[in-house]
Amino acid sequence: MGKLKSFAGGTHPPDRKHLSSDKAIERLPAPETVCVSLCQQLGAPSEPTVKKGDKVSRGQEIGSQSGFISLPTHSPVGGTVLKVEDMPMPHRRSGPAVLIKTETEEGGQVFEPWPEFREHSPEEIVERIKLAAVCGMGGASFPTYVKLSPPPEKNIDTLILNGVECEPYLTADHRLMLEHPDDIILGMEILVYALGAENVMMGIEMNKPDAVELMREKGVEVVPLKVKYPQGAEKQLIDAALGREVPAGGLPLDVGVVVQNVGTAKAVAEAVRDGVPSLRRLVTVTGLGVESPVNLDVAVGTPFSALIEKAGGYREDVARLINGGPMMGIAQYTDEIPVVKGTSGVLALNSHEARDVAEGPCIRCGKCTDSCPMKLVPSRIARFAEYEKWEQAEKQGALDCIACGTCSYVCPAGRYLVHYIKRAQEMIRALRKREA
Amino acid sequence: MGEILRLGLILMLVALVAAVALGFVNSKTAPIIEEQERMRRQEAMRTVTSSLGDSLQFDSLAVEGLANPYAMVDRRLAVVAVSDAVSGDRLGYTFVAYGKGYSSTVQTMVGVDSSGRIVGCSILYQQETPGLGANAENQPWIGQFEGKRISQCSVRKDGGEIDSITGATITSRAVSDSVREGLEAMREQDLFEGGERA
Amino acid sequence: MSASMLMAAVLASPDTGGGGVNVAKMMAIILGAIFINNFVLSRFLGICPFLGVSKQLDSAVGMGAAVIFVMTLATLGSWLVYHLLLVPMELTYLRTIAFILIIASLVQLVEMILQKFSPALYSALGIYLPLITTNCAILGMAVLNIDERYGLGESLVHAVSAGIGFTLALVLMAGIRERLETADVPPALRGLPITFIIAGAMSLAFFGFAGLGG
Amino acid sequence: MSHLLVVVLSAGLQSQVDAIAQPALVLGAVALVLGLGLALAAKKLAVRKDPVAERIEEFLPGANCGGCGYPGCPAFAEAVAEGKAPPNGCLVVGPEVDEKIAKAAGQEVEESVKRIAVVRCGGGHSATDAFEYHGPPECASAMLVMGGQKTCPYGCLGFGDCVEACPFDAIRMGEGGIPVVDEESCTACGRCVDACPKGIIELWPAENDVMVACSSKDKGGVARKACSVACIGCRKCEKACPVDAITVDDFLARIDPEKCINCGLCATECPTGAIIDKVPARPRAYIDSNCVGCAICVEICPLDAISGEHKQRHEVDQEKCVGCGLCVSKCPTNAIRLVGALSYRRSEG
Amino acid sequence: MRLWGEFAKGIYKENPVFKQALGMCPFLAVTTSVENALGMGAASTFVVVCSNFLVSVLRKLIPRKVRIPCYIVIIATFVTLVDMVMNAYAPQLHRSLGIFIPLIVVNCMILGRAEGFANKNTVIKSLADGFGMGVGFTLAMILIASFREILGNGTWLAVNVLGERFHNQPVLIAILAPGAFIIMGFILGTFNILERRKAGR
Amino acid sequence: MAEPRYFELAVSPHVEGHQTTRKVMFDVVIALLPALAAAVWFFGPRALLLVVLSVGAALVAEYASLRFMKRPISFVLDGSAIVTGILLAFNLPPAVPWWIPVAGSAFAIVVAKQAFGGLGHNIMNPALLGRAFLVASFPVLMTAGWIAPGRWQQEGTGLTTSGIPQEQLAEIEGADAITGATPLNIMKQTYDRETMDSRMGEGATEQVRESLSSGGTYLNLFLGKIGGCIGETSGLLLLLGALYLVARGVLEVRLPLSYLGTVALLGWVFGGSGWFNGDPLFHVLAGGVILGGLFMVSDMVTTPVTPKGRVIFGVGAGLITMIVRRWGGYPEGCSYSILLMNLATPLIDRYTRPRILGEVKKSG
Ligand SMILES: Cc1cc2nc3c(=O)[nH]c(=O)nc-3n(C[C@H](O)[C@H](O)[C@H](O)COP(=O)(O)O)c2cc1C
Ligand SMILES: Cc1cc2nc3c(=O)[nH]c(=O)nc-3n(C[C@H](O)[C@H](O)[C@H](O)COP(=O)(O)O)c2cc1C
Ligand SMILES: Cc1cc2nc3c(=O)[nH]c(=O)nc-3n(C[C@H](O)[C@H](O)[C@H](O)COP(=O)(O)O)c2cc1C
Ligand SMILES: Cc1cc2nc3c(=O)[nH]c(=O)nc-3n(C[C@H](O)[C@H](O)[C@H](O)CO)c2cc1C
Ligand code: SF4
Ligand code: SF4
Ligand code: SF4
Ligand code: SF4
Ligand code: FES
Repeated sequence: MGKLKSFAGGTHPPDRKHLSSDKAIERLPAPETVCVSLCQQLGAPSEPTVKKGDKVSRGQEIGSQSGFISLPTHSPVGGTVLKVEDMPMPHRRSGPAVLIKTETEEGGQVFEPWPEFREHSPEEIVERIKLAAVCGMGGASFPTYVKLSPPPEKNIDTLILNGVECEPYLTADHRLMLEHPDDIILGMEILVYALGAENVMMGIEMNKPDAVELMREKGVEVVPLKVKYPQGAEKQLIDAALGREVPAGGLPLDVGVVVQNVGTAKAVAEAVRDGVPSLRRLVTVTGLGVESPVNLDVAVGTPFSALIEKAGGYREDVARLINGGPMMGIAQYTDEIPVVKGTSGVLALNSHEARDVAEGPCIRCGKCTDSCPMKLVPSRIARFAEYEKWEQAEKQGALDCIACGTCSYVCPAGRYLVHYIKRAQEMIRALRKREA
Repeated sequence: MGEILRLGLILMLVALVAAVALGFVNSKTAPIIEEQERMRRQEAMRTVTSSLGDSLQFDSLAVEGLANPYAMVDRRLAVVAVSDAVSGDRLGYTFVAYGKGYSSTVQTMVGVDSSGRIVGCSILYQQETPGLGANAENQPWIGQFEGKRISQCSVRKDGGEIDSITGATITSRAVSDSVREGLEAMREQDLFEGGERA
Repeated sequence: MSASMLMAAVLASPDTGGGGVNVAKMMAIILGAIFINNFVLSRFLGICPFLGVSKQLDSAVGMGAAVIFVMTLATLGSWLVYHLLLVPMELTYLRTIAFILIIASLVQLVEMILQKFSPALYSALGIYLPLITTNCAILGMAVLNIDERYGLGESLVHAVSAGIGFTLALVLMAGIRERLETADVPPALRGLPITFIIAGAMSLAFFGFAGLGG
Repeated sequence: MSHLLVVVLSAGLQSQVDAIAQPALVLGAVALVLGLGLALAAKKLAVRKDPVAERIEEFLPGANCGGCGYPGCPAFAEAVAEGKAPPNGCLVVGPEVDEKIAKAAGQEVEESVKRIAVVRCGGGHSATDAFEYHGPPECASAMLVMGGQKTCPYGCLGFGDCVEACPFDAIRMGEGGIPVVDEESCTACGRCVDACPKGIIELWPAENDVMVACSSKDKGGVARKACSVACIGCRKCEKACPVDAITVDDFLARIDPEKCINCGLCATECPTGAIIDKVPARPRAYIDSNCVGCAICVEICPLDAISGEHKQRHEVDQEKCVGCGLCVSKCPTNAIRLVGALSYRRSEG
Repeated sequence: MRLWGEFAKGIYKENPVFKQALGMCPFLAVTTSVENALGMGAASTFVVVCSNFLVSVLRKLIPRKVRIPCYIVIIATFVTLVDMVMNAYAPQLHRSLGIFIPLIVVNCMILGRAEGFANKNTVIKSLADGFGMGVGFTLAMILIASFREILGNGTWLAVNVLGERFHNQPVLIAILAPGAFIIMGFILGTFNILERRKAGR
Repeated sequence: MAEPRYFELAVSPHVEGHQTTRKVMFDVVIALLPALAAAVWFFGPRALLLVVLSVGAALVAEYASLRFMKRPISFVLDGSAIVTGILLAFNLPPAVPWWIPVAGSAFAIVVAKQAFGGLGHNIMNPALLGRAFLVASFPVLMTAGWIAPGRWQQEGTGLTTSGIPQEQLAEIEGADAITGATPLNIMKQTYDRETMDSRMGEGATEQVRESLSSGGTYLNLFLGKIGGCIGETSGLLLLLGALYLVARGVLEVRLPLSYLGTVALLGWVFGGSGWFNGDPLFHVLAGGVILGGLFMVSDMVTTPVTPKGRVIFGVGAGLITMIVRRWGGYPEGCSYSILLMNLATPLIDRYTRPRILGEVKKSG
């Protein structure tokens, strides 16, 4: 087979995907109440358009788009609005949300189905994707329609579908590729059409040979990739697949590429073909802290507790609950929080799996430097951040960090490297804003 | 311009006063300093030649071409002839050897008898590292030179018979080499009697 | 002062008196001044700017360049005055006072000239000039050259090398201090104390050069 | 030329005087030349810089020692003028000169009231934790993880970023898990204010000894559950304040320092102890025989503690008086004095 | 009383070495023995007292623009005086202080006092100040020289204090350059701790 | 609703890698054990005693400084002080008095490490700075005290004496100690051959030449059957330890390779008495180059973190080592070369930042 493509740096955390990789996707019915966040996507939260006591149907818009980088929000169920207020969220202490009492899971098709998408212009398609509130399912929840509307001077020649799923434990994308290849392929075609791209390929890590084979059978050009974290990060994926370097501070479109997650492709297919907005997503519920790991198809707004219950409940020893994967996910202190569109996994780690190292001083071993996929010197940026020297941190490339966590993972001293760097990023951005 | 001249003149005035004061003090201290220096040399000459006799007479000896070939400083090798004050017999010589040590030019007062055998050495001036090179001043190290002849007068590492101070070979070498080279220069001028020829 | 007299004086200076330049001796002077008898780390000259201007690399480099420059100029001036004026008139005891005056005014003059004719160079070096006036490295250099009986050529080489040695120590120190900005130095030792300790450690490491070229 | 000098000298002067006159002439000549040069240089250099820097330079020794970290006095003066260096950065001059420099630099904002930093939170160990936090022990870091471990989203996280930030060692972490500011050392530089990610440190007049130590805008019940010393917005203090210095908004009391008379009544009324009163013991007003019975004080006293017949000597009800001192300054005959615990303000530890 | 204050501040509160880090070169270079420290201290004290005195006397006469050159000349004069006198009457000491005697000229402490104090104060006060600074400088030198001489040679003022064995095998580094720096670093650190203790109390 | 369940909150990532500082340090200790065994075999139990004293003093000093600075005492056990202690002892002549390693370790820990903020913050290699301190403070003891390998078996363990043979002690006062020759001492003397021959006449160097050839074959050099510092002589066992570290992912090979490579190259270029006739193998095997190259040049705390910086460090240290060996006052330049490059490490780090992915280097 020859040498697999990859990028420089990276690391190999034990992947533990076997816990759930052979569990077929199960559909979890919507719970009694769903709590729909109004900030599902990156960017501005949507404005609520309903109030307490309103009746809503499935797929109805309950929040309106409030800016360019923003999306509308739809109700994943039919029912009654119980309240509209700030509630705990997986990525922040609390945020605006709509609590809906579930009455029906019928309906949802709110737009005209377009079985033959080529009959419509790319602009119409992009508009549909926007109205259907499709955002990236790969983690960052970036509004997909924005990526599909590149500035005219940028010529997009390649679409890469991201089926890498390099985060340990997670298997939802894997199952998705095995179980719904046609939806993905349709979504892919729609995206290519919308972008007017010439090339399209799918990147898959070689720990999923079955998915590679299946996609190849279906005639998709697959780039098999070396198993290495963070192979799925878009800059690394583009580097590996095309040998193009996204300029520092730039976007994939600067090198004529758009990267979309396979789940996003499926959401696009459903929005265009079926006229259904993005209301559900696939979530891997796993970790040694749950009885029987599963891959679930759940409605947005379902509480984590319901997912855990479906996975057989907690085992004796649960130390940590995480929204997302173990490398980049966000720890939660309660399971009474809802699934959002960016929730790719719900992890319950027991005390043996969960990281528990006392932070010591950096011994300058250079492992973080050697493994940083962005070729940064994390130890130095983190030092500057720790001592609040934001300017120097910026000079060292703090803003180029993709927060993959590789550096913290490999650090023998247990330094909270990404954390410091993320803090630096926040401060630098805040300072920039203040100056502007 | 007037302003500038005024400033210049004031500065000049200050300097004038300073110079007057200094000139005055210098005229008082200069002879003392000179005397001091002379006494020190006299004293050193006496010590290094003490074994030659009790009442000695020192006459400076102007020998053409006697430059210290090793000295990094521009000084003539001033050889002083030592003779018995009573009989006037020449008993030996003294001279100052200059050798570049670790951090200074070491000055060694050397006394030789008329056959070219060293009868005494003492360090006149050195600024070597205290505890290392500076130990060259002390007995027993400097005493080693007594009785040595030209060929023996270098450190053991160089094949001679002088034990160097541990950790201070450079100083040891500076002293022994400068002494030897002084002696060699004198030998070239045929100042020694007897067998001390190449 | 006539040109021929100057020539005569320079020619009569010890190093050129023989035949040509003594390469080995020059080498010894250069290595000695940069590494072995480094002005700051072993001779204790110029400690104040060494402590003061080693906080940032940029200013350390500027300061170093300025020192090399002034050191050379001052050496030239003081050597000439000493050998052409003070020695013939037997006024060598005035050397301290004469040297310091020469250095002070030279620096001012250079500052003025730079500011007038090369603002770029002035902004790079000029700001360091005043600091150098009362830097004992410069006066020390002038006095050392006399004590060591260096000729004019040797003195100049000595000055440039010592300036380079000073710059080397200063730049290394600045790099280290910048790194220590983000180190967990015990509060009591932060600032000057740790700077002294580093200087000590540097000086200890420079012992490694002992004996080079000697 | 030098030889010429010698000739002139030896011709004109006796050899005895020689030893003195010769150096005088040489040095004088050198100095004259240099002095002229320098003066000329000073003139030519008239293109000067920042007048502020120049003024500052006046106060500096001009020794150019570099001890300040800047290459020489002019550079330091410039840095101070630009606000890059602290006015007391020169090691050579004493504190008096430092002050002058500061004034020249215009950095000393002539503040009439001394301010100190106060922490608007009394929670600390009295406030419950929502979860256990594993991460760098810094407030700002904890803040990034779900806003910090405290149940109260407004409260102090207690990792002491402010302690670290204070350049004057004026803050230390108190026993109760809340930072304590040393009034003497605090210079109101505001570093801690910037450092606190919760934004609960404020510069507060040092004279004001009563303050609300809470920042929670949660409803009473919620706040109470999160922290036993939270302000629950019950408005009792508002009612108790004799001078209407307190307002309650968003379930949080706020004292107007301008109006507050340090009487401490609000603190006694607060059911949760969210108001801190730093006065250990209060003095009492006492009216002596100079009283002419004008009754101005009766009007003034916010607590109606003074009574008396018109044109008779008035009396202070020692039970009611809180020693606010308002009456003292208003009395036309200087008949009122504060007695007892007079020097409380600075004597406490 | 006021005068005593001017004098005393130089000893601790405004000690030229420990508080102001001035005149480091001679301070580090000649403190290999207490005897040298005393000699250097005396010389520096003499110069600072005299220059303070003279500058203070002349402070009204010297125009601002040439004051620094004038001070330098004044200081250099006194330094040369010390140089000559020491050479005449204490040649041994003169030799061991070496080049650092002329370098007293550029000791920032002296110029600093001239400009920072004597220039603005009365003659008497300037004398007290100069004397205080000189004594402060000397005491500081004696302090570090004591450490260096005892550790590096086993003696104090040439008196054997740690026994013959130590004297023969002392911690040589203390009298070498690195020792000077490192000991100074720790002395300053200790002062910092003391200050903190005092402030923290 | 059931009792709400709370979980701990932590920053990402939530899984941990396999290395910890302590594991790294103890791996180094393990890697040094074979060489320690060799030292005991060649130089006697006294070598072990010195190592134990050195480690003990390092730990005590570490504990005391942490206590004094009110920092977590647990750091004492992170193993770094043990490594420092062992390496310091490895750099001592085998016959030094017992208090030498104690003084050296204390200096190394207190001045070179804790004064800078402890593990990870120090600028210079503590063990080497400790050694430099000892050399400057006790030049006599540190340049005497070589023992010929195996000699202890004939003369007893020497555990009780000061360690330096009596006949040497007698000579130490003000005079050269006749020392058990180390290969580099002999080498150094042959450099002076020209001067000697011209001064003393042909043949004066015979004695020296002889001692060089008896100084040992390469095999002896490689095995460590030769005079030298406690831990530096056995190249074989040091290499073994280093291989273990490489296997464990602790040792980064750029530093040692560039250092050893430079020494070999320059050894050939000017390591002989003329140009291009030196013996590269001799220069690598003799003296402390192997110990320094494998365990001290590679001390990550005091060397650059960037890949390019590490190569620069290795080359620079190799260059200085060889310059000192050839022209300097000391026979061996290894330790000073590392210390000197330590000083430059912040600068090297600063100027060798790798190119960030996608970064376009501005020209100029
Ligand atoms: C302000 C901003 C603007 C963006 N604009 C575009 C865009 O025009 N086109 C595009 O393809 N992606 C765009 N992106 C999306 C990023 O390329 C990236 O896909 C997104 O941040 C999620 O990436 P992640 O999942 O790797 O974190 C933008 C991102 C941000 C933050
Ligand atoms: C460290 C890192 C790892 C990532 N891993 C994956 C991944 O395994 N699969 C994936 O689809 N996206 C992954 N992403 C997100 C991609 O960079 C990219 O944003 C995404 O593929 C864009 O598609 P989307 O907008 O459809 O989500 C990762 C991002 C980062 C920063
Ligand atoms: C700080 C320092 C001071 C030294 N002082 C002297 C000295 O005064 N005299 C001297 O001969 N060597 C001195 N040396 C040592 C020499 O450089 C050289 O190493 C030594 O003379 C040769 O060593 P050996 O005597 O052991 O062969 C000093 C070395 C250092 C590091
Ligand atoms: C590969 C390796 C080499 C080391 N080399 C040294 C060394 O040469 N000197 C030393 O003091 N510590 C050494 N250490 C230990 C540790 O890094 C040292 O104690 C720190 O320098 C103290 O901050 C080493 C550690 C490792 C992992
Ligand atoms: S610095 Fe950023 S990009 Fe590099 S490894 Fe760390 S988290 Fe990843
Ligand atoms: S991996 Fe950790 S210990 Fe190693 S250099 Fe990076 S931050 Fe330092
Ligand atoms: S940081 Fe400033 S304002 Fe805050 S306590 Fe310290 S001195 Fe006061
Ligand atoms: S910075 Fe703010 S949150 Fe942190 S301890 Fe200080 S007052 Fe509390
Ligand atoms: S005393 Fe200040 S530079 Fe030397």
